[in-house]
Amino acid sequence: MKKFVNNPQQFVPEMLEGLALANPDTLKYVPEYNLIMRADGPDQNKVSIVQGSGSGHEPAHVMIVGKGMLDAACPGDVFAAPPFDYVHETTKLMASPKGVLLLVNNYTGDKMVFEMAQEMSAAEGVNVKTLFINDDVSVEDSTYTIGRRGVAGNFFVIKAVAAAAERGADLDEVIRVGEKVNSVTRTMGVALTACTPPAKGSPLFELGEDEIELGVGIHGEPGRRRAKIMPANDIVEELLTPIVKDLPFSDGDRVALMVNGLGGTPISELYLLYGQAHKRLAEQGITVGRSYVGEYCTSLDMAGASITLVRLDDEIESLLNDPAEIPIRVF
Amino acid sequence: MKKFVNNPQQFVPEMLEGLALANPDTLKYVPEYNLIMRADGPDQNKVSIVQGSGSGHEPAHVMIVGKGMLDAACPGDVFAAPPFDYVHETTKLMASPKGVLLLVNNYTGDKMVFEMAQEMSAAEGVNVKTLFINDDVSVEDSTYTIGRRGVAGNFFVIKAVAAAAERGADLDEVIRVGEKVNSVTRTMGVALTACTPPAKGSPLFELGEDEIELGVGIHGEPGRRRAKIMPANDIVEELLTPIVKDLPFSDGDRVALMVNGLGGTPISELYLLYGQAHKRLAEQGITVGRSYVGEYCTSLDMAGASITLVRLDDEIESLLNDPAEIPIRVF
Amino acid sequence: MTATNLADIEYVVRTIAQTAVDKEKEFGDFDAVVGDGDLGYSLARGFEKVLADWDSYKREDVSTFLQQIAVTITSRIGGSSGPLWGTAFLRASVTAKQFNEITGTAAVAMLRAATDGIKARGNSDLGDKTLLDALVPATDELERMITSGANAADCREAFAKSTRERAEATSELEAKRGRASYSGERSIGSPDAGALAVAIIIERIVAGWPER
Amino acid sequence: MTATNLADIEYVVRTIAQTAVDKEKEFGDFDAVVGDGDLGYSLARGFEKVLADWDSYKREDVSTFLQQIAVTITSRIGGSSGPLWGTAFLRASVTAKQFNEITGTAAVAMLRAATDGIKARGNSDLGDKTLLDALVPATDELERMITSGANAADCREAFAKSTRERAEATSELEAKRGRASYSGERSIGSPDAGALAVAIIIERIVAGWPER
Ligand SMILES: Nc1ncnc2c1ncn2[C@@H]1O[C@H](COP(=O)(O)OP(=O)(O)O)[C@@H](O)[C@H]1O
Ligand SMILES: Nc1ncnc2c1ncn2[C@@H]1O[C@H](COP(=O)(O)OP(=O)(O)O)[C@@H](O)[C@H]1O
Ligand SMILES: [Mg+2]
Ligand SMILES: [Mg+2]
Ligand SMILES: [Mg+2]
Ligand SMILES: [Mg+2]
Repeated sequence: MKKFVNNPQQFVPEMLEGLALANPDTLKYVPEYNLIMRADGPDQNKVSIVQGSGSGHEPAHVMIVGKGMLDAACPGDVFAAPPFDYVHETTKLMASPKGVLLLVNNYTGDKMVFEMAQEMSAAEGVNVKTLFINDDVSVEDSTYTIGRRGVAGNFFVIKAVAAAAERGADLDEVIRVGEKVNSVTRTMGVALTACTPPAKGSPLFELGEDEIELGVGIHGEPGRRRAKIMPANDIVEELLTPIVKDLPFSDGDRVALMVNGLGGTPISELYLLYGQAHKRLAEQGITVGRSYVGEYCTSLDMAGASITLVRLDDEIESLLNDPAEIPIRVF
Repeated sequence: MKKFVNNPQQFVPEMLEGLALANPDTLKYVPEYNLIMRADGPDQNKVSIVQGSGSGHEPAHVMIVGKGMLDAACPGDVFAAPPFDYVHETTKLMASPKGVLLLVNNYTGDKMVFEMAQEMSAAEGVNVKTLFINDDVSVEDSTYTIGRRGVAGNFFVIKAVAAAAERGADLDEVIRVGEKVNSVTRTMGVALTACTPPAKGSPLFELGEDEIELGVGIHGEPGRRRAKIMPANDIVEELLTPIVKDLPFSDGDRVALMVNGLGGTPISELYLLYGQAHKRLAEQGITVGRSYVGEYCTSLDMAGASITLVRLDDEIESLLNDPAEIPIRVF
Repeated sequence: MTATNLADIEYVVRTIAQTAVDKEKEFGDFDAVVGDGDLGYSLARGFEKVLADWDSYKREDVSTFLQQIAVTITSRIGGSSGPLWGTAFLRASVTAKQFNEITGTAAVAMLRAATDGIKARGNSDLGDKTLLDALVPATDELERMITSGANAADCREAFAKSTRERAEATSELEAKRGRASYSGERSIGSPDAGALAVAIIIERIVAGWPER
Repeated sequence: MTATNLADIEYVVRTIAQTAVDKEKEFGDFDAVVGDGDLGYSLARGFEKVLADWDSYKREDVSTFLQQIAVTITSRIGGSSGPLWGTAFLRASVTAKQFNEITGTAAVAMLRAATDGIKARGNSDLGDKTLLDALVPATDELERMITSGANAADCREAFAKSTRERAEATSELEAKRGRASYSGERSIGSPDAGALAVAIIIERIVAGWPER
């Protein structure tokens, strides 16, 4: 394994320490609970928005804490839901009179731990609710499974609920907004290579020299099927078709289109994918109203990408358009 | 090779088309010359700032065109300086009464072509000058070579001259600012893996399973020396020491610190490097006034990073602090 | 309840913890086959803490002891394993209260409480390709042996053997819970990581029992 | 100046162009050893355009013909090769004006003009490990052969052989120009990509000469 890492067990804490050092005015790092929170938080006049998840998806979610986005992020170790204590303490710390919303991607471990923390904190008098995000169309939703995963589409839910909270909405209204955005958001991803968790030191799965994994998850979980490498335009088709069919998106829809890099793919390739997706949607009468190209929710160093569509209406578009200040500074 | 690519010869044009489709209100793409320019440009009331270079360094430079940054970017194919025509036509198109500044990283090919285009356009009556950027400390500057390379530190020169131009400075003043920033900017990089140009289809050089390349260039050129993979903190030391010695930076200096990803390294690792660099500088009495962590100037899909230091003074800091609007939208 | 009982429980917990720490890499590799590879890391970090805090745990009785272990596990283990293993230890602790002595029958009751807790917490059941598919039938086997009057050593051996067999047999199942579940049909053909981990732990407990 | 002269020049240019297109991958690989791997791509894209525009070039005389090639090359080839090769063709074109017929002596003069142009444009000289280190001594050799009265075929063979030898011999040099120069001492041991490319092109020209 060749990575910038000292002791793999200190990988997440050292990253978080760097993040806090780079953003001394805006972020606070609480090492005991891996917690990254706004330096001026919690704001007593708004609902606190907290996202929990495993690490390894950066910039999600520790790097999108800031005014107009998350009030705190509560990460576990790489690909592992945070332990109960971390979530519980974070929830109590972020408690504001208007309440706390815990945003969680829909995975077994995360679901259990956040539900436990929510119950426990609520019993202790905190006004706290959880919202599960499940935008991944590559997983068949069925009563036999825990259901769809939350992947890169969670950014849209975060942005919208954060904007609503910033505008002063109460907890129930914030949840209504979040559920609404989640219900019109669909994502599918593809891996060109496997990722290597620092503590494991070797790739999480094997992909042949000419193989790709369609429908891959953001933890290196296998996807729908393996395929041979194909031209970029065909890959766009493989991702876009199930997404469009699923909601379904249709002629006349106005959408946000995100092409998200999984960590090892350069942004040049992401824009190439974006161009084709944009044109294919236009051919189906679907207009891109807002575009997002870059890394939002990654899977360590995995080469690959995901495409997300969100069906816009005036309310959602206006919320997405609100200002936000986060550490991913460009200039 | 597993990449998101259709025809490798169309890689750059397809990326640029995607970029323009994603930013219809702000960017214009002129396919004949690979040109990306501000949709509302050229602004007749300011010096036009144009950066040329090979492609493969995205977001540099096509994705940093926008108000407060570049007026246009003039990219060649992957790792190749743009042909003369592209630069010549771009220069003419960007001509404003206040003049055009061509920013160029100091490489043989780029230097020749931009000097030719500058001469030719000047002969045709355009008020145009060139400024060469050479921040890479890993190359020994000597009369026997073309001298140091321009690498990720060019972002600081771009930002400063763009801010000066936006404030109304004339061409000579803009150049004074650019030369000043270039003179206090130092960078050094390290590669963990080689990059794969789409048209080549295989890695540009071979690095063993446990080898890294210290002082690597942004075109996969070899660096100062090969070394065995080492802990992240030791790598920071290998990069920081020659940088600090070179200017030199010293006790009491206030600096901008950039940790730039080379394309294949996740931002989590960049923040880990940042934390260590920040602390090591603090130990030497060097204060980080501004921090930059992410991808600024990449080398396709190369895993690796570079560290840049800029010695700040009030003028530079104020210019770096000016607003800028570029396509790298986060939210 | 006797001090000897507590010593046995301490031996069991200590062996679980030590195995989780020793086998971090192996458990992680099991989980990487169709899951996300963090099982070894998560268990090791939690049980490392159990070992570090070992001397500070109160030892009034088996229940109190186990309850503190449950707290450490729940608060320190990430991923699915934290809530699942934490709940298992908590339920075992509660059940231990009903017994003056930790007999074979008590052990069976505690194991049942633990697996019922995992089912409740994980919204899961037999056939979902989890550690339940090893631990539940192995507990049945242990109970059968005890009821049949077999000697303690034979009961333990049978328990370990059954856990191992049932863990291996999860190969045939399709994962319905945890990160492995996204592999769908492709999870068939390799055993569940959690089940294998439990089998290895129980084998160690049984193997070391005579010299505990 | 005779039409036959132009036909010969057309043959030479066409062979250069075709070789650059055919050998794209090989030239790129040469450049990847210590450079940045774009040489093949750059030359192929430019000379592809030369072939595409082939019929549209004016053919008044050798100089006019070469001048148009120079324009295509300069405007279409990226990297260092565009300015260098464009300048070379331009200088050869200007020199061609001095001759009524493209004799061996004229060819030598044009080659000298081309390499002088490259030196001026590239701020480079012999010993910098560039195509100059193959082309300049090979031109000297060609001139020597012509002066010594050797027949045309022998002159050509000697020219090709010398280019190849000198190209290979650049292995011993340390690169001082182009992207390869950043490799410093490590560029020693492998030949210069541009020099090798020139050798291969000239070998092709010479080999095909009898059937041109
Ligand atoms: N809902 C569940 N119920 C019971 N056991 C489960 C459940 N989910 C996962 N497991 C067990 O946990 C193991 C994985 O644990 P771990 O790697 O910590 O969780 P995650 O799947 O969240 O990465 C699986 O191999 C399985 O035995
Ligand atoms: N300054 C120069 N003078 C003469 N020849 C040069 C010079 N720089 C590069 N070359 C030649 O060009 C070749 C590389 O061309 P190319 O790959 O297009 O340029 P770059 O080095 O900019 O990538 C080298 O192998 C060398 O023969
Ligand atoms: Mg996990
Ligand atoms: Mg080049
Ligand atoms: Mg797991
Ligand atoms: Mg080159």
